[in-house]
Amino acid sequence: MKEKEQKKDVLVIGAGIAGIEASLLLSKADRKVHLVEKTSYTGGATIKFEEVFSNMECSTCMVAPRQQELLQDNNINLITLGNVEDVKGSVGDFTVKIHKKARYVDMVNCIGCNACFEPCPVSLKNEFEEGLSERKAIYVPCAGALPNVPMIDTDNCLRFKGKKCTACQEACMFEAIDYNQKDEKIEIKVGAIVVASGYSLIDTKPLSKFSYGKIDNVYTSMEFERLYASNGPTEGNIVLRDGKNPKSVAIIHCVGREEKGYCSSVCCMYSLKFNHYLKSKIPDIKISEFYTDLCIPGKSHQKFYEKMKETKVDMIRFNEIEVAKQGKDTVVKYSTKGKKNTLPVDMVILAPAIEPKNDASELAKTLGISKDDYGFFKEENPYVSSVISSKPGIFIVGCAQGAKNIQDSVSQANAAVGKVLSLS
Amino acid sequence: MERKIGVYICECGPNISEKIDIDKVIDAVSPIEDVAVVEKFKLLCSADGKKFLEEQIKKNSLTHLVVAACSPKDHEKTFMMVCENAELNPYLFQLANIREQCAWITEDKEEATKKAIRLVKAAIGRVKYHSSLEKKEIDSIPDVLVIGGGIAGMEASLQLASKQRNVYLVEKTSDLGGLVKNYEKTFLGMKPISDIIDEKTKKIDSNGNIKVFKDSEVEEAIGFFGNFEIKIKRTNEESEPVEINVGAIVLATGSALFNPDKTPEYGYGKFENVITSLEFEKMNLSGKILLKNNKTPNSVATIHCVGREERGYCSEICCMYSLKFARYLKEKLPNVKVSNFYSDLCIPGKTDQKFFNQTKEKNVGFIRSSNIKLTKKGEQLNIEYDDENKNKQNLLVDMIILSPAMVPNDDATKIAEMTGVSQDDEGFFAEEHEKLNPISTSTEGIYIVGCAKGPKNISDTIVQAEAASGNILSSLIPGKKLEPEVKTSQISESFCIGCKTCLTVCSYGAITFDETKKISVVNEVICRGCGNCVAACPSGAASIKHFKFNQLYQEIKEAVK
Amino acid sequence: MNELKGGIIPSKTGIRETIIDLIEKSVDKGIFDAVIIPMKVPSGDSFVYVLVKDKKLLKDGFPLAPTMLVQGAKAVSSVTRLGKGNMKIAAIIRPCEARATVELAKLGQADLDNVTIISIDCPGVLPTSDFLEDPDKYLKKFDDAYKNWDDKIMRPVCQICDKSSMVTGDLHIGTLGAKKDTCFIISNSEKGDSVAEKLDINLNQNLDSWNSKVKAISEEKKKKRIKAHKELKSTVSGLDNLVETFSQCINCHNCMRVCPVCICRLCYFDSDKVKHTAEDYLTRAESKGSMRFLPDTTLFQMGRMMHMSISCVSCGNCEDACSMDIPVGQIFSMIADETQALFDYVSGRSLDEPIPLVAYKKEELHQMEDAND
Amino acid sequence: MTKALKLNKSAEEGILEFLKYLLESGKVKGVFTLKRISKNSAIAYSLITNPDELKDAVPFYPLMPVNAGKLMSRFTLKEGAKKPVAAILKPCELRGFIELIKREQGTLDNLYIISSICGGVFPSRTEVDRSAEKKLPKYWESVKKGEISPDLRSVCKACEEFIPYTADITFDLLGNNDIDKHSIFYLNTKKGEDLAKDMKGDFSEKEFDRKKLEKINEKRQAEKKKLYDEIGKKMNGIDGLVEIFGRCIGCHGCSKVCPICYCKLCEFESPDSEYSPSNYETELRKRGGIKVPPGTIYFHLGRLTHIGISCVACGQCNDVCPVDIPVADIFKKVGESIQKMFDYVPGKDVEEEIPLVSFKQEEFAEIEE
Amino acid sequence: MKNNEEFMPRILAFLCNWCSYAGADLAGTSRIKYPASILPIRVMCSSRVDPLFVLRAYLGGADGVLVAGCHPGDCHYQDGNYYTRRRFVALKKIVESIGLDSDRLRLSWVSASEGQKYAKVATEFTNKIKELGANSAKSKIFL
Repeated sequence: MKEKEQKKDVLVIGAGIAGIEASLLLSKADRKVHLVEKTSYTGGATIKFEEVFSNMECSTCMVAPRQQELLQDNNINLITLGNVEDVKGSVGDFTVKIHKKARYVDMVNCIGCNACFEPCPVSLKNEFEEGLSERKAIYVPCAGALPNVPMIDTDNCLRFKGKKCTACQEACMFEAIDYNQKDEKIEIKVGAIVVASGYSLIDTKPLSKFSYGKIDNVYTSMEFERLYASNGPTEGNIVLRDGKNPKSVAIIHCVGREEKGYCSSVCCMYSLKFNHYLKSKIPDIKISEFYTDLCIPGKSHQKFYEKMKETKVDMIRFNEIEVAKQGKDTVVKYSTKGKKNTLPVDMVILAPAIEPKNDASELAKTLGISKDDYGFFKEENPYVSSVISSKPGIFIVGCAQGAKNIQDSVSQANAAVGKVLSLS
Repeated sequence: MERKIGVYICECGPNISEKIDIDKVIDAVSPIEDVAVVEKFKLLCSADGKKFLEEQIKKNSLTHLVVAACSPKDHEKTFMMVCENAELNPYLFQLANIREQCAWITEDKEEATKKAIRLVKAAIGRVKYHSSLEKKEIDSIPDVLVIGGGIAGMEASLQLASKQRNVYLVEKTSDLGGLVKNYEKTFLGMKPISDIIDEKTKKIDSNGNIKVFKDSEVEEAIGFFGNFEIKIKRTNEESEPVEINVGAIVLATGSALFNPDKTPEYGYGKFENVITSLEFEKMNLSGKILLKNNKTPNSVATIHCVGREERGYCSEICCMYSLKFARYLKEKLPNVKVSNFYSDLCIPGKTDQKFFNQTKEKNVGFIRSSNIKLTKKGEQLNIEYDDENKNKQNLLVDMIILSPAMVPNDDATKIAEMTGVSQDDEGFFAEEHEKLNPISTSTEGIYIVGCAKGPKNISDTIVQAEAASGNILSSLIPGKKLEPEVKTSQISESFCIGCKTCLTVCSYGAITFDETKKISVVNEVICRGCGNCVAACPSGAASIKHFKFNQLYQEIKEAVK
Repeated sequence: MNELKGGIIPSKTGIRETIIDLIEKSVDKGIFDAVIIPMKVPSGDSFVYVLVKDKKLLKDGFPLAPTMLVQGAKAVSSVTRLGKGNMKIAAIIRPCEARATVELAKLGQADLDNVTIISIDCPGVLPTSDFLEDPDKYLKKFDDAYKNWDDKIMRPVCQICDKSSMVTGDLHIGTLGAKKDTCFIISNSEKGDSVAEKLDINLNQNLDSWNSKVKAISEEKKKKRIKAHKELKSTVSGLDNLVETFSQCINCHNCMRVCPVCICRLCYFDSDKVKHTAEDYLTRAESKGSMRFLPDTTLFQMGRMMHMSISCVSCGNCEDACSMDIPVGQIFSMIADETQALFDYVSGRSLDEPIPLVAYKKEELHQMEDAND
Repeated sequence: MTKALKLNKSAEEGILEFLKYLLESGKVKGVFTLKRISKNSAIAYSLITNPDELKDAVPFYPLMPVNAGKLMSRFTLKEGAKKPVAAILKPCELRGFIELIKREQGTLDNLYIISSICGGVFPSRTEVDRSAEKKLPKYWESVKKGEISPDLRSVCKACEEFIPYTADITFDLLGNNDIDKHSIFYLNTKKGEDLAKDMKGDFSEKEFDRKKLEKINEKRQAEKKKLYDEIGKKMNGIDGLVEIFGRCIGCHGCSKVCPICYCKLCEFESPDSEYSPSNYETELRKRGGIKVPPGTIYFHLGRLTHIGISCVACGQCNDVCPVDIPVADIFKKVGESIQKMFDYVPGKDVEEEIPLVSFKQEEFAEIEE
Repeated sequence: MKNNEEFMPRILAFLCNWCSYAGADLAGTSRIKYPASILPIRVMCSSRVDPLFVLRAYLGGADGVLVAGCHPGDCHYQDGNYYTRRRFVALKKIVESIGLDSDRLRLSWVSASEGQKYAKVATEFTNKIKELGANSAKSKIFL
């Protein structure tokens, strides 16, 4: 009986650190990789960080060379602004339909000179910068984003709202801007799929006790990352919305942990990292870390914690906590060891739980793989392998499978590649 | 040979042409010796541009190419491809970055032009001294050596073994399974561990491509990625070592437990019925949870974080298995009173907290405590401790289980030295890059997985084993040659004085010492081309391809002229 | 040797100025782009060679410097070893330096195509150690000695130099036998001729007075030389004497480093070939009960004789640089005369003579063979 | 407390008797020391195997024809000594040797190092002009008194490292008033004790007089300050350097005799350091003129980057410079300044890593302003 | 309106390929302005920068020499920049204690995301050099 031939190509969903590493490794094995990324850029969440714990390595230095490699790799077909719409078939022979939104900027002609931004009359909050800075309707999320090719945000571009604006097109010397570009439907055949669609932070607004959105100087961890980023909205200058440097900061761990019912495993460490951020920019700043249980597994992490403690950070274990206004002041009201306390601070940073991307369940449906109680993609059996989904030939890696740090995400990415390559 | 250098300046639309007076640049560099052609072009990275360059190289039969355009990060590869297509060795090309670091950083056109001229001159000066470099290709052996027959080692072996690839699995004890085989159940889902091990063992036994060496140790491992020579010796037995050749090595040598003797306050070894987690696992596996006097305990306490302070890290899994112990106990002795003495609960991962909550529901006590001290009180053990509010408390129990920190195996250092893998401050094997290469080591072709590189649970261990195989399967492909770095160091035999300075500074063990000639030798297959040894060498005996003395020196010279 | 032709030029101010003027003129006329010429160092107490292009700097040129620290041949070699380049260069050096330069050219250490060697009647140079004691005093002493051609204060080898007016370069400035306020300019090559022509110097003038004076001096010196060598021989020849003579050598190899014709990048005597194991040294010591360490000082010196005495120009730089005042220079000049005589060779006499040890004649040196009949 | 051996003989005789004993007892097969080697009483290092030859040995003669550290390296470079050999080295020679060992240029195997609390040495010149002999009596007087003999090398006068660090045996000289009555050997190591064991003489526990040595050191420091101030004045900007090094003739004698310079071929004599015609053209365009051979200051600065960290300030380079450039004075000052940064004393401890081939993760944060 | 008399220093900058060169590029792509005085020389790792190169540049007449690499701990080649740092402090000290202007030498850590910092360093350093004036070694003939 003749076995039907197995497709060798691989689909990787998500061009975050896990997706990039998986793709590069597969390409190394001479596999053709279709890397589908929802946004217009690669690097996922990792490139939003200035430094990564625990060795405080510069994130861009770490990832940028890999992104470059990715773009120059002939085995890898990067599909940005792409969305996997339909997956049929089974291991060894999947048929995948991808909807690729038009960028309206020609990837080949554009040389990334950014001349088109300035003339664009529209300006709105930059999502990449967590709304802390403005962008135009034609834009790249941040300087140094890769691929360094802007996109047109058709929801806001005047032209796509029927106006007669051609400002960007006139500014472009390379005929790179093409309003007539159309969305594409791409169909590919692959033998295996690696899902690295990443995570998002829970929306902290509903958790009213933290007053996020109500009190100006309450930030989410991701906002703060951008505040510190030297390529971010303030060029790494940690300032409050009124432009002043904070003198005191409260960092609150485990925001939403109770609600979600799990520990997101990285918050303790990155909160400690924030402590380092703050001290390095504002040496005499007063920092209080509000935590419940310190979760710092891993051989190098406790050392880091101890180093941070030397900087005189105030570690407070809380039972209940609340952020409120008291007169003009922002205060943290908390109880510890039964006692109630109040601490006025200039700035509050929340470390919200990590949860699956909002479109995770949709993607799960499309792929036909199951989710766990929390909406993360479910591994068939952690003791067989945590990267094997419920469906043969589809592998789940990175935070899409569960909250984890970069190292573990990359390990899973490599593992998935191992799985893919040992299929057939 | 007569040099004919072609210099091409990219206008990059307005990006360069508007900021730099390109014609001035052309005038400035045209008279330079050996410069055959100088031309500008609208956009050299465009399809037309590439075609144009290719034709130019051929038409003028250029021997060297200089392109003044954007950053090498953008288009160095692009233009090197152009060279290849035009049958010009791509290393006879130099890119002058007059955009990112010239045109775009100043409004002063005059200064920008001056700088551009210098940069182009520097590139010309440099390129004159470029020499053709060829990609090296070396044969590689697809077979793999796996050291350690625990979960990690078994998993790696299974995934690696195939028709074209043999795996040699070396286990120092007499059977596979590692530490884990002493456990009854996993903590996730409380599944029987034996299932996992038996299944893997069966698969391995039935796999013709996996050769298992039990009661054996690796005695010697020399060579480099793709070509390691291995000697395997049977422990406690006088026999000739088996010699094999492999392309890669997986270190899955596991870990050991911190010895509680070093923390006398827990009275381990002093008092009866104080046992370690491993001892308890064994006891539990035997089915009989008994005190020394063969009575069943009415109360058991688990003490977390034993040795954590001494070791300086959290061992990640103790909290979870301590919870598991509580479940064992409750299953086997429903009425036993179980208490956990912990400092911080470390239960990361999506399912761990649920497990904790479930355990709690089985009225298991959790006491956040510090300064624990054990004393004997009659038959019982007395736990003295400070509670959260630093109040002195105590509790009497029949049995105490210590959850000691995980530590590297005794032979970790031996193995590290043998393989040239470096160890971190804790003595675990060190990753090449903590994040992007968590499985590789600074010695290419040697991978580290499981608890040998730090404490972790079974599931993560398996992932790492698979990750290692991912790395190996993608780089050691049967029949495919390896392509090591081209721009590597070399050491001149006649100039080397053998002071080993270069060896000391090399992070990759790429330099070895020829004891007979008493000189250093670079293994170009291992060298990554950082050039550290070149700067370190006092005799100028070391040099590095494409960043040779003269190449950089001419660049400097022209720049400061 | 064919008759040299030459002319007479005015020299009112003094020979140094005359030479500088000559060079300046040539530079103006574009005959030369740059000049290798001695110059006073900023500390004012020594002279080194400088390659000069800038006319202003040329003024500080100091031909006929009282000392010779860098042998001019080394200077020329340093500038042209890697190629003749695009500059026309004049080298103002002494006869022995010119001869060494010729030797270096033969050894591929200098490319003379673009170099015009201009030598000068040489009164000798001062021992550096003397000069450094009181530079100003000794400069004056030197100039006086020069005027009346008195060599008593010069280097020992200079006192017995019979080639102090030997013309091997392209041009030569002769002061011996010149009438007041004039000097001779002698050409020894087409290069020299064309320079003279461009400077409108008539080269067909009478050189008799120079020739006869030079002849007289060199004959007298020759006698002195032979005598000196004889004496020296009696004191140094024989192994004991030799060892005695070199006993103070501290292996600094300065002599080799300053020697114009020692060209090796890595001297044989610094190479692994002369390094032995502790055991070897010990056994050697045991054979005599005691051994100077490092040994082989004499081997080193004799090895050098073997390697370069054939090209030695007796400039005396080695002796001058010897920190232990060993009369190396004199010894080498003695040896050199003998080895060179073997092949009727005079180092640096002419570019066209191959270095004897890299050439041979079928019929020669039979006297050295065993009688075979 | 270290063991000490005392012989009731003057230092000169004492050391010779000791060496004689070593050779005769067969405890060592060779003795490496200074010796008169010729009629004109030239002093040179010698390897002595026959006890009778010791009669001409002058172990503590205040001359350093060659830095013996370099010689010991030569002696053990190819292969360590197989048979025991005793070497009498001055502290800076010993330190030079240790630095070379760190660079794989020798080994201590089977070597017994005998050093002394050193009174310094004369410039080699004094041997050339035969003045050394005349100066000796004055020298030993000042050694006894622990004073600085006026005839010393400039760097010896300013030397604070006159007590050997790693010698097996230290001979008590400087500041010991009774050296013509008796000889004292401090047996610092097991090896040292083994050598002296069975020697006829009185053994005792004895520590050398730190306080006295401190006093001596103060004088040396004063001298050093003088030396540094003097040379410091000259070392002033590029013009200062041109003043100092302008007359260098590039003979590289300084590097040749340097106990640390160990390269087969000095980088500054390698092809990379040669000027091509176009280099010269460039230089002329820039400067109008260029000294030939060029690269003088580059050579000296470059040599500093290579060996400054290990310079033991023995002064050999001063002695051999044909144009009397105070190389040693400069190298001592500059060398010390970098050694201080890593608080590194060259040759102090063979186990100590050379700072420039090692690093600490947390250091010199300030350098990156 | 620019004063042509103004002295524009010539500063050589050795940049490591992975961090500092990328950082310098980012400064450009972000259109951050800094003086054109900086002449970048790309090396794979700052540890390739032989102190002798710096010396040659200095004595060759460069008004300043900048060496920039990855932040300590971030070296693409594990620990090259730690050696760079030691060599550099030693070199700077040598230059200083021999009486030359060690302010003409500068070491900086610039990461790939620090376009801002690179521009800042470039500007500061240029101004510093402007204070110091031109490097007189340029015109010396007895070097």
